[in-house]
Amino acid sequence: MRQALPVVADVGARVSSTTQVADAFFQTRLQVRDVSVEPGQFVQLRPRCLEGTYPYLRIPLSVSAVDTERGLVDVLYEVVGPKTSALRHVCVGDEVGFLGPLGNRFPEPASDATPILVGGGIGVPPLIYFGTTLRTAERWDPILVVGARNAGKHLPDTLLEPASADVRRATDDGSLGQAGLVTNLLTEALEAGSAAPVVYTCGPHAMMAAVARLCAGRDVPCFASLEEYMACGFGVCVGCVVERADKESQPSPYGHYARVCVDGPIFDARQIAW
Amino acid sequence: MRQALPVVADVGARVSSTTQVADAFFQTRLQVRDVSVEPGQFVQLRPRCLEGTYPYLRIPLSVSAVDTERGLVDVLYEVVGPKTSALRHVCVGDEVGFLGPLGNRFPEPASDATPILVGGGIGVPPLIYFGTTLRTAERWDPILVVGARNAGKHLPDTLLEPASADVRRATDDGSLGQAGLVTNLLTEALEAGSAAPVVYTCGPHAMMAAVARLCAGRDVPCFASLEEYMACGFGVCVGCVVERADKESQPSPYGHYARVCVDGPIFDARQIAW
Amino acid sequence: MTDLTTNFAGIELRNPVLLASGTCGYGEELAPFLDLARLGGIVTKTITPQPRVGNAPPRIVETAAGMLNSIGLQNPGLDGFVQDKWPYLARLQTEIIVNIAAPTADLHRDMSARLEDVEGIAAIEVNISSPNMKDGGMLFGCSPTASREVIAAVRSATRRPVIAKLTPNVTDIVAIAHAVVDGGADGISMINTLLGMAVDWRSRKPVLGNVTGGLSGPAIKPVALALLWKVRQAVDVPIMGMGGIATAEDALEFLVAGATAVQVGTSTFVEPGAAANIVAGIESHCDNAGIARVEELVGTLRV
Amino acid sequence: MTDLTTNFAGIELRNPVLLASGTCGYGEELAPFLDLARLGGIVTKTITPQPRVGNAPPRIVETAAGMLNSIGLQNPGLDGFVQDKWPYLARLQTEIIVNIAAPTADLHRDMSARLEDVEGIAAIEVNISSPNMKDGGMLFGCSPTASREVIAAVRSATRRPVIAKLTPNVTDIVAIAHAVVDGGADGISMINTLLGMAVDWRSRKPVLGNVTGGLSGPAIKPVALALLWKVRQAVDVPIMGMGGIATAEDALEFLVAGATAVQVGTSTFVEPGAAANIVAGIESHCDNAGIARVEELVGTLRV
Ligand SMILES: Cc1cc2nc3c(=O)[nH]c(=O)nc-3n(C[C@H](O)[C@H](O)[C@H](O)COP(=O)(O)OP(=O)(O)OC[C@H]3O[C@@H](n4cnc5c(N)ncnc54)[C@H](O)[C@@H]3O)c2cc1C
Ligand SMILES: Cc1cc2nc3c(=O)[nH]c(=O)nc-3n(C[C@H](O)[C@H](O)[C@H](O)COP(=O)(O)OP(=O)(O)OC[C@H]3O[C@@H](n4cnc5c(N)ncnc54)[C@H](O)[C@@H]3O)c2cc1C
Ligand SMILES: Cc1cc2nc3c(=O)[nH]c(=O)nc-3n(C[C@H](O)[C@H](O)[C@H](O)COP(=O)(O)O)c2cc1C
Ligand SMILES: Cc1cc2nc3c(=O)[nH]c(=O)nc-3n(C[C@H](O)[C@H](O)[C@H](O)COP(=O)(O)O)c2cc1C
Ligand code: FES
Ligand code: FES
Repeated sequence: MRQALPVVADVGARVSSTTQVADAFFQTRLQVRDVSVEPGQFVQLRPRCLEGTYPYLRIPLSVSAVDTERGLVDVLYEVVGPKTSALRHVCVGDEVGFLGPLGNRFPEPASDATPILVGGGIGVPPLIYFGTTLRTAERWDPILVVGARNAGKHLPDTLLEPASADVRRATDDGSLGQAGLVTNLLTEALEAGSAAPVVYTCGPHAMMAAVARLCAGRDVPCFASLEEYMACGFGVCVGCVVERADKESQPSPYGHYARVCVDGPIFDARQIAW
Repeated sequence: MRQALPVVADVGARVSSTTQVADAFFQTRLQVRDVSVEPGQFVQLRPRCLEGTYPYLRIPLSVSAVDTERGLVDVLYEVVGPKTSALRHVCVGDEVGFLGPLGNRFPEPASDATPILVGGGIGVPPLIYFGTTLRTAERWDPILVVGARNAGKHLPDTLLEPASADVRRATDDGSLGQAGLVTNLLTEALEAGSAAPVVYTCGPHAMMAAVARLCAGRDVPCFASLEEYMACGFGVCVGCVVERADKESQPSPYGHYARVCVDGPIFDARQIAW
Repeated sequence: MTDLTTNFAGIELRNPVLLASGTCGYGEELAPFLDLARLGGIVTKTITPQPRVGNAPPRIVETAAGMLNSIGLQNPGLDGFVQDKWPYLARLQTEIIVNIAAPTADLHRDMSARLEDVEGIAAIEVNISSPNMKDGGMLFGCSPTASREVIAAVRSATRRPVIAKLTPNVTDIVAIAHAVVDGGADGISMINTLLGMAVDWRSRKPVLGNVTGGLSGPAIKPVALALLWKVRQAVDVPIMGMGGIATAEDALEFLVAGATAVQVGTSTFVEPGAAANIVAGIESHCDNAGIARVEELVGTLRV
Repeated sequence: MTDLTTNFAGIELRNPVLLASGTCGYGEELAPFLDLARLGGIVTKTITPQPRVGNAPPRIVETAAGMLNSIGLQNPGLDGFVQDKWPYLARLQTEIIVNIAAPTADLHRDMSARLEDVEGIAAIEVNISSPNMKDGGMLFGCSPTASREVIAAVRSATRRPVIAKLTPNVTDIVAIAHAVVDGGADGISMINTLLGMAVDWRSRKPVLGNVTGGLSGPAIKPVALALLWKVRQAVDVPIMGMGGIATAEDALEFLVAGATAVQVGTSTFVEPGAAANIVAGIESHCDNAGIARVEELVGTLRV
């Protein structure tokens, strides 16, 4: 499962645009030299306007698109607090600190597999990048299942289309797509009998736990991209841990916790104590 | 000496431009409704991009120009730390919190007086506004004496001209104007025998102390605009005090300290224990 | 609409938000910026038996997400307060808590006795926690015995609620809390500032004229919450929580952690209307969360 | 060019900047970001006699200009350290200080004795100050007697310099400093984190799995400087200062206030190369100020 990962760098990236793409969702495009990012990896950003000011820690964000030739990396984020708000307000042309790429990548599906990407909320961005690479490879036709509280929390089609020709949506309130949870849509997809389904999920913890349970029940492989509060993002603080399910079989001196930032963020869902 | 002061307000002001006017000096023009500011008063600014982030306290800045009709207030500042840097980086069109006007004003000179304005470093901005109002009143021809470490620390002529037709400069290193201290220029001006000179000064503490001493020695009235670290700017924290010279004659329960933000920033120089 | 009224040690507060001692003077300077009648109350700047001129400047300096102050209890003294400051305060439509400090337990008693004659004071807050007082304040608040004595002295001289204001600069704040309750405190307020210092390395000098000062502002909120929660579990008297409160959410965190009411300090300097905005914010957050009475929230932290 | 070499309790440091315990692991994770040989040294993450899995997550949360952590001393234990971590550390061209903690004074002695056999350790730092250890750490560091006992136990088992790491969460840090010097400490490092808490008011739950945690980062710098200066005046052993150091100017403030060397903690998370940048910054500031040897600056604060 482990593939070679690009080298991490702590560099400056120039903001080439920031666009409001939905309700509280913004997309910032960063110009950064010689950085390659694999699908599922994330970066730690630090708006320079915050230097010498605080919030102190960086902003961990998944990468939602990469244009290697032009040296562009996109992040897609909801403005929820001071740091995301600061990022949104960085003027075009100004620099942000860019530490990355960090973490592991989504494992590539078997060539005959049907990838099903299940996302919710701010978990959708890494799936967009992953779906896009799958489609570009022209070997897979990923299904993208997306849930959100209401229509306003959904990303627009234009952002999702590069990742999947088969986007299915659910909203809690029925204001867009099917009313209800993404797990219903996932059940449907699995029951439709796609060949060798493999599920990749990223979103709120409760959603991923439900997806993991559902897959485990049907023996469908499932990979989840986890999120935890992060300080460093490169493994040194041991702050971002999650509990492993396989703790008995892992009498490692480090115990039964895995670091999301370097051991993940992507885990085989069966490894996690949901 | 006390004149009626405009009402204080805590409002939002829109940044209409930020220009680099010299070395590390920037001028930010703020669009703000219905605020009038008297010469010598200051404002406490809070870039909105700093809200929810820290530095926590506002930035006290003197007003360097006002266009009442168009509702424009200029501040002129050196970027010396995180807050002034943040102000400089506010995008045009974004809001900054604007608390003001604060403090007292430069007292108007007698109609037959010759105002001599003596400024150094970041003390020049309030003198620009004051000189401008004096010239606009067409009753006075203020002399403006400005000192700085070197040529790069001097403001350009275009900014000083509205305040005085007679600008005299000194630099510590002789790179512009006379080599040496502003006090030499002031001595010259006083010895040239202007009619009824009145000195107004704002700048580094040591400079103002020297100016005050010089004036006291010649019985020339002198008003100094002081600076202290400020928290509130409106008199409540009692943090920005300076020692009064007249402490014996002031057995006030509050002792011998005056608050720069409300009792000043402008004081008769003889009142201060330099 | 959520009921914001709060009973603190018998004092009926319009809402649980007060202005903290030393950050609102005696009310006057803030009146242009907010309607003090919209607050739960105000706690006046510490008064001492005699007037004090305060410490030499500089008295304040900004630090990361906070500030240091070494004002040094500049105040007009008890008589000056009663003559010059009280008449204005007495007219305000809000609860006035008078904060006192003195160099001995006896002087605390004398001050309290004298204040007994002043009509309209809601409670006495006893500052046994100022780091800027060389002859009292934190000197008392660092010792359970001295804390108990001072509070007992005040208790003996007043029928009003007595609130002991605690310092965070101690090993065992629970011991101090027990001591002040033993001494007769009806309530506790916490925290006063943390001891701090700023240095100018170029001049090799401390920034503050007084060398050290008290640290306040958002930087200290986590410390305040931890200590509040410890004290909440140990004593039964109500607590006024403070330390870095800047938003309604901050205030709600203190309520959940066990504060019956909160005080807003340093934030008032940055945003003179902060406390009123916090009241409005608490109301709308509680409304949205379907909370009928704000008092329901107090001490609901589940660990 | 300013001479940055620093003698700390007999240890010859290339410069006075080290990485703080718990913020640089055992060196490996940081190697991609900075040349560890450019630092004065690194202090390894606390090791305990047995491996520890650490506390339940969440273990960290950001606060104003700082963060709370409740890692809980996750570590591979003494044997795991010696077998798995030491070989890498031993090859680094920088001084390695090993930080230890244990539930009893005897176990501290045993650990120190065992480490005596490991070639190349520059000093032992004794963590009597962790707020995240329920069976040691701050429990010792809050009591002069217990502090003295633990340090004396370590002292009796090692010929290496012993550095006692102090907690700020005490009433009288000078008493603790005297106690560790009595116990035989060759140096002091300070400060460990301040006790703190974060609350999620909506869920009525503490944010950290462990309820409380330790506050670090720029928010605590003023507290660290004040306590450092107090201890500097009271004892003669050298002090490693830390708490919120993010820039070279911060580090210089600590030196002026009395630290012979400094440790950089939380800042490494934000800027993995922070410590190396601080070394470079100290050098250029001192050069510009015409300071021949950085040690000239130590304790030069004029009050
Ligand atoms: C590996 C990783 C990838 C991420 N990718 C994205 C992304 O692509 N798009 C996106 O919008 N966000 C993403 N996030 C979350 C994002 O980092 C946070 O929303 C952001 O840091 C919040 O900062 P703030 O100052 O704006 O808000 P804060 O005030 O810090 O937080 C606002 C709210 O979000 C919660 N929160 C903050 N950080 C986290 C976290 N790490 N995990 C769970 N809850 C948190 C807080 O508890 C609070 O309730 C990712 C996080 C991680 C760890
Ligand atoms: C009434 C008043 C009017 C002012 N008018 C102007 C003005 O017109 N133009 C201008 O450029 N600046 C002016 N200042 C100073 C300005 O407020 C500070 O430079 C600014 O707040 C620094 O913030 P910072 O975060 O950028 O830097 P910081 O990192 O806070 O400070 C950088 C350096 O400046 C020093 N400093 C900061 N604030 C003060 C202060 N109040 N007094 C003395 N030293 C200080 C610090 O000690 C430090 O050495 C004025 C200050 C006051 C009190
Ligand atoms: C400038 C200033 C002056 C203060 N003066 C007093 C005082 O006179 N008496 C007192 O009990 N507390 C005083 N305090 C402490 C505050 O009341 C409060 O306990 C502390 O600042 C923490 O709250 P905050 O972070 O909201 O400011 C003062 C605080 C500041 C910042
Ligand atoms: C995530 C984290 C883990 C820490 N772990 C330890 C530890 O294991 N042992 C120890 O003595 N100190 C530990 N500390 C405390 C630091 O070494 C340091 O004393 C403190 O963080 C203050 O410095 P700073 O503000 O530069 O981080 C830890 C701090 C952090 C933030
Ligand atoms: S965020 Fe520091 S180890 Fe993962
Ligand atoms: S700044 Fe608060 S009284 Fe002047």
